[in-house]
Amino acid sequence: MTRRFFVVLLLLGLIAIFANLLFNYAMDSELNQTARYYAKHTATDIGAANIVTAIIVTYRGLDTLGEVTVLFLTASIIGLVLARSKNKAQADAQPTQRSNQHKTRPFPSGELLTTGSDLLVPLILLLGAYVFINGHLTPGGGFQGGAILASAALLLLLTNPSRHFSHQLISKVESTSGLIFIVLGILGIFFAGGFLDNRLLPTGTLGSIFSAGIIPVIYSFIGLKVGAEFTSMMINLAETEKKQEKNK
Amino acid sequence: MVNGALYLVAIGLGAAFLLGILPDRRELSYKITLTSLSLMALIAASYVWSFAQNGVLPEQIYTAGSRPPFAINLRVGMAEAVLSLLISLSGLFSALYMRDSLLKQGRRAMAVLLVFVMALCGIVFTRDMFNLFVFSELSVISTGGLVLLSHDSRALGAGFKYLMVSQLLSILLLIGIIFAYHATGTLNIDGMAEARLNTLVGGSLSFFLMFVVIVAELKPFPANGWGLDIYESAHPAFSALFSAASGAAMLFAADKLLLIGGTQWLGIATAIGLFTFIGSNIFALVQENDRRLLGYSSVAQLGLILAVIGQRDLLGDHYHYIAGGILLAHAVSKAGFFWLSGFIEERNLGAWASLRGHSPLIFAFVTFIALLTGLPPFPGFYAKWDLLMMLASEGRFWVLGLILLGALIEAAYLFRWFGYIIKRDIEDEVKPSLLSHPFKVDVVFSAVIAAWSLAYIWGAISQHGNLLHSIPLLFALGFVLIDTLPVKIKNSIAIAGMILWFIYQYPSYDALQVIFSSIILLGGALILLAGYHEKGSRPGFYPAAMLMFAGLIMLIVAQGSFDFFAAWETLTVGSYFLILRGKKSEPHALSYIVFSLGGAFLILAGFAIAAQGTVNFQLKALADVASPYAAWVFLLLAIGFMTKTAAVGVHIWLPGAHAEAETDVSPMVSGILLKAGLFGLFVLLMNMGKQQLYGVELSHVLLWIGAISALLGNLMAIFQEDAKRLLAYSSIGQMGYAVFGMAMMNQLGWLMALMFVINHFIYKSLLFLSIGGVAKRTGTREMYRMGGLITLMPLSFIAVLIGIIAVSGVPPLSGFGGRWIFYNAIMTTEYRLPMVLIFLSGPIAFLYLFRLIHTIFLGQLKDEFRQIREAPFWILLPQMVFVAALLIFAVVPGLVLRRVDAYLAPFFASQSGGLNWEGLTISSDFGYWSPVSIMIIIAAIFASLFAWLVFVNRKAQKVKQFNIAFSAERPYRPETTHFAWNFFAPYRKALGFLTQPFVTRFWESLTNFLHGGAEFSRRFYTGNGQTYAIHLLGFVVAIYLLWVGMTGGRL
Amino acid sequence: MNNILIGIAILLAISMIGAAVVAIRVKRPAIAILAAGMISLFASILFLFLAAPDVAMTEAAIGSGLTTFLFFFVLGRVRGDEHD
Amino acid sequence: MSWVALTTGFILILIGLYGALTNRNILRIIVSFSIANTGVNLIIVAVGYMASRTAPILDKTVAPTEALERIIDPLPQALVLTAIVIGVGVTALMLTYAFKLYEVKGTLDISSYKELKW
Repeated sequence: MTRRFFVVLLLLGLIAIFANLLFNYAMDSELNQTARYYAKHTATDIGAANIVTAIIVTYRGLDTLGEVTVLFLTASIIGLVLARSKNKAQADAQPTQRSNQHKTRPFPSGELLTTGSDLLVPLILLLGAYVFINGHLTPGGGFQGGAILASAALLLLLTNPSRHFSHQLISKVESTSGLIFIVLGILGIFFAGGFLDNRLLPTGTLGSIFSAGIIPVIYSFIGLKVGAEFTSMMINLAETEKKQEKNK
Repeated sequence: MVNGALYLVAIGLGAAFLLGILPDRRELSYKITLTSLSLMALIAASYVWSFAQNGVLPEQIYTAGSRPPFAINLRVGMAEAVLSLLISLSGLFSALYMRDSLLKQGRRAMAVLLVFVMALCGIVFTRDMFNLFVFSELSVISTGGLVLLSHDSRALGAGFKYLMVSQLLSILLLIGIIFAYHATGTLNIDGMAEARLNTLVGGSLSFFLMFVVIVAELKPFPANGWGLDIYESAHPAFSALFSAASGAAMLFAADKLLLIGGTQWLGIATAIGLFTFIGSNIFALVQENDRRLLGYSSVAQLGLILAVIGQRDLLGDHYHYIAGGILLAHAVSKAGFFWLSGFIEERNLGAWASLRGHSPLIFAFVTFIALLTGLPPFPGFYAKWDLLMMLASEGRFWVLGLILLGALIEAAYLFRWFGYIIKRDIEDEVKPSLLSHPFKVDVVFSAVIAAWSLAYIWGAISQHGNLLHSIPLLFALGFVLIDTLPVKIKNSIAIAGMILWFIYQYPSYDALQVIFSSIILLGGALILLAGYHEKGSRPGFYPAAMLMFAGLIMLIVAQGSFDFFAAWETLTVGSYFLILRGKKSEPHALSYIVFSLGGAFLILAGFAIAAQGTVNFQLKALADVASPYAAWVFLLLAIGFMTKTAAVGVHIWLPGAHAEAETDVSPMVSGILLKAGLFGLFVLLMNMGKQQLYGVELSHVLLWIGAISALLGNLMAIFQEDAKRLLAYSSIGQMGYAVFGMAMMNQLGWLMALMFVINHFIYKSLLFLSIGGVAKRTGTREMYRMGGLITLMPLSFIAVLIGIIAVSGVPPLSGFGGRWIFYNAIMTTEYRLPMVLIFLSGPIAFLYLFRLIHTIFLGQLKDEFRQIREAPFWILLPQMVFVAALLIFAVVPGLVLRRVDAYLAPFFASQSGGLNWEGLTISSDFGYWSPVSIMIIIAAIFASLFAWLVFVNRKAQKVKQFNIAFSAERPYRPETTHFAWNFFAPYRKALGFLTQPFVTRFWESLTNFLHGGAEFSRRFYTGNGQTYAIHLLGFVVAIYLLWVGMTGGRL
Repeated sequence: MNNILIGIAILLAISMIGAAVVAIRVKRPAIAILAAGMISLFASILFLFLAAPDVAMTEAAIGSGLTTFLFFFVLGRVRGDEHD
Repeated sequence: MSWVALTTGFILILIGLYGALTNRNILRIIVSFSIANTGVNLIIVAVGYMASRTAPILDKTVAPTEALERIIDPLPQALVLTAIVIGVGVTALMLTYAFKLYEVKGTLDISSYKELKW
């Protein structure tokens, strides 16, 4: 109870800070210097119709590199942690395995669900690809597209929990995309204005699919990478779950 | 290197990604990891090199072909280069250290490590606020992953606590960033600074949020339980990285942020930093877990550096030198400590005793302690010196005092820890199996090498000259390298070195220096002769002893306050190691080092206040210190020096330290080391003379302290049963005389003090050696357990006899000369009351001195000692030389004193009252003294008395030993049957109240208070992650209230 | 038009806050997770109103979609400890 | 509009933090943090919002030349994208921790993970 009291007391302090921020907030009526620059120069310099994408992939590309690294890290750590517990679970499971054998597939999915998902998955993948390839033109991009890709894997996982995914493949896709991202960034230093400069390729005409230099390329790889990372996180979590059930 | 920072980031990341593509072969992955970490370090090193060579301007790196603030930019200057080198090197070495764990966990773990190092470098390089956030999140997440490398299952809980707190922090940080962006229209840190974020509406509050989060990442006390848990439970190599690299990166982030914040935030940063520094150090005092202690110490150091960052407004050009020095010292030493902790099986400080027997590792430990506590010649020493000088010149005494207080507490627990290593029992005989991890030892030694290189570099770029260019110091350090040689060889080298140095330097010494340097170098060499008695290699003795002598000899030639202080610290540390060698000296050595460092810090503060910003403040300039400060300077310096002379009040370290020391160490620390304090007082009084504070004449106060020390020292000596302890207390009294003499501030007083310097050196060395020899043979120092040794140890007897005649100041030996000058001196001053005390303490000295002869050499011989032999030759030899010296000095004191008298005369030109030196006779206003005739007269009296005794004793009857009778009393303890036990019981009844250990009790209750307080309040760290998050929120709110209170929330 | 939008936004806001209170008070973690996912979903609608379609898409796909599934994966794993 | 979002954001943060600091179940602590994160995202977007302007996408309705007057600040949106992704990363990591903690001790009560203290 004292804990709640203290927390409320401290949150009151935080409320004071927040209230201060809130009441001192005044909505801008003009774009500030940074935004003005983006509004003026994105079309000509970058050639991307979606300014948010231009910022994410080019102007603040280093942030984005960090961002995909966050996912990479998380996926790696989850793999690391769960690999350890998987080993342990397997070791624990050894003696009792025989008695549990009949439980290996507790919930066989229905035929309809399996067929339906088999049909849906390619469509979802296509949608994902569309989202990240058009990231420089319309809302959406690598992250959203990647998440959509991962949802395809999720669907497969839900319909058939014991499906085996190739960790090897996922990890290769993830790492290759990451490496290409970096290499493209470094090429920017030599062949364009700097790290992650998108003008490695011509900026093209605003609004067409082949525009904005290498933004679509990078964003596609980001999409692949993000998709692979989310997939790997989910698979790792799901697989441990299976092991655990087997264990019970 | 153009765009190097980007390549560094790209290599780290690229290698992490590459590991995923390559076939999963762990050895290969490990090699790639090491290679890329080395490449990163190489890039950073090339930056450092080019900045050091060409001093080029910081490199601005733009990304995306656009200028900031529209795109992210990085900056690499000298500071960034050094920090990224530190980060990548500690990453590399930790990766080497964690080899087994990494190979076991596979490439994912390596990738996480690479990203961690890359992210920390990113934090250092970036100039964009949001980018800073991204990199710090990366470091947080990879920390969350790397914590799991630990073998300790509790690490899991620690990692979760850390993540919880980080979530809280990132929420606040994001809010801060977005409102700061809204206020300034830029995310660029320099842009925000330019826009003066603090002055904008809502801006100051958004700055507050960003600032408080970055500071919270530094684990400010007390909202830091989460950080401590990581230190305690993570893999030691990761803790090393976490302490050295993460801390450095976040400090640099705080530094960048303060660019935006402006001066009002500097004060808050200082306050948080100092609070953390002191609080964490106090908590560390009661820590028994080694890694948690290191955690507290890390946090404390980060706090100290934050405080330094908070003082940047006055540090100017020296800011990077100072903050960098402390930071690098902290990082290298902490990494080294954590790496070392990997060799220790159990997690308590006592278990570190298993390092004993691995002298290289002990040397590493010593290096790290010295580096961390900022002892010379390490960077922290230069940095703290400059820092405190500047603080004092701006009148920021509070900051100065608190820094010194925290540093003292820190030194206390670190040296206590070292004492455990040297002295604690090894519980089971299992020593760390070092050979099974040779590469780990290499990693530890890379830190040692880094430490000494930093010491050299900081010396080279300091404005005070490089301490590592000092020949005595190098000579002493050289003994570390040859520590495995047999003792005979090392002893010869040491003696030869000291004598040669004396001959080489002799022409440049003035009279005062000649006296002190002969005592130090020649006297030291003489005492060293006793070392030939030792067998084997006597590991650790020579580096320590030579360090002390180096410090002493550097002290007496120092012209500038910096050199003086560096020498002072050197001799303090050397003597500490020397004292620690005694069998039971662990607690005494600790109290010695704490008092000495406390005294040293007072001296430092005194110099800092006196210098008022003058670089290379000369000791002579003490004379010119102006009025408001002069008295305080005098006070600080005097107290500081008197901790070394063990004046009453700060004397409690001495008896134990001197009594427990080894046979030949006691004369060194008593006969020679104590003179350092006297030398300091000489320098002080010579330059500052009389000072008044609130109308009190300070030299008068000294006079009283001297008199009381003389009285109480002697009084306490008479109640001792332990012969060496008796001599030690007697030293307190003797030093009291010397202080008294100096404080009289006249020529005779000073002459007498110098006479005491010489006399005390000779007879105290003599007595300690001979009593030490006796103790060595009998195996005890308790006098009542000896007796009747005169026939078995005649030479020792003669030595003690001559020694006590000299001490007691009866004719014909030199002690009398001392007294004679002394009484002459007192007659010239008007301080009657302290004079009475001094007179009183004279006879008291007889009471204890005669016991040395009476109890040890006369009386009945004990059964168990019937077979013992005379003391070893090498211990006797110096004694005989001392006896000869005493006789010579008794006959022709003018040999030395005449020159000194002449040297002193100019200081007292206005006063009359020097001595006249005519032939062999010396005369003053009150009488004359002719040593030669006195000697002849005394010899004649002695001869006739002796002849008479022989004549009378012709018919004396010999009595059997057991021809004694008890009056039917049964003694309750065996020693009470000895006639000499509790010999002065009647006096104890009369005067015992004076020897009550009031002072000891005072210091004890002070330490108990600190310990008890820390023990009680550390329950604040409940271990619950949620509670830690609440602490952190509390911290944020508290700082908010502090800030609102200070500024009204707005500028 | 604008007023209607603001009205809807306020409604959304109120239901988000309501859901948040439910999420931290409710006994069953599953409901808490669902409530959190709903908050995310409503937030993505609010993002659309705030002229941020990119953010809306991301929040919907990642914030409410994937995160919720991750929660459920873990919840399934630690079942048996639902009632704290 | 931005006022609504800002206020909601702040309230969500406060509720989330309250939940995170008072619930003892680790899973629910994580849920609470993710609510607070949503609140932060709302705030960031709301701070960049400008009345009667459109999304920062140049197409037929917004020509590049009139972008200066028509679009809202794109930067906060870019930041939020990053923040969302980072948020989900941290959440996933915390979930994994929860998972492991449960595996080791069989409980998700945060107060039972106090071996390290003082």
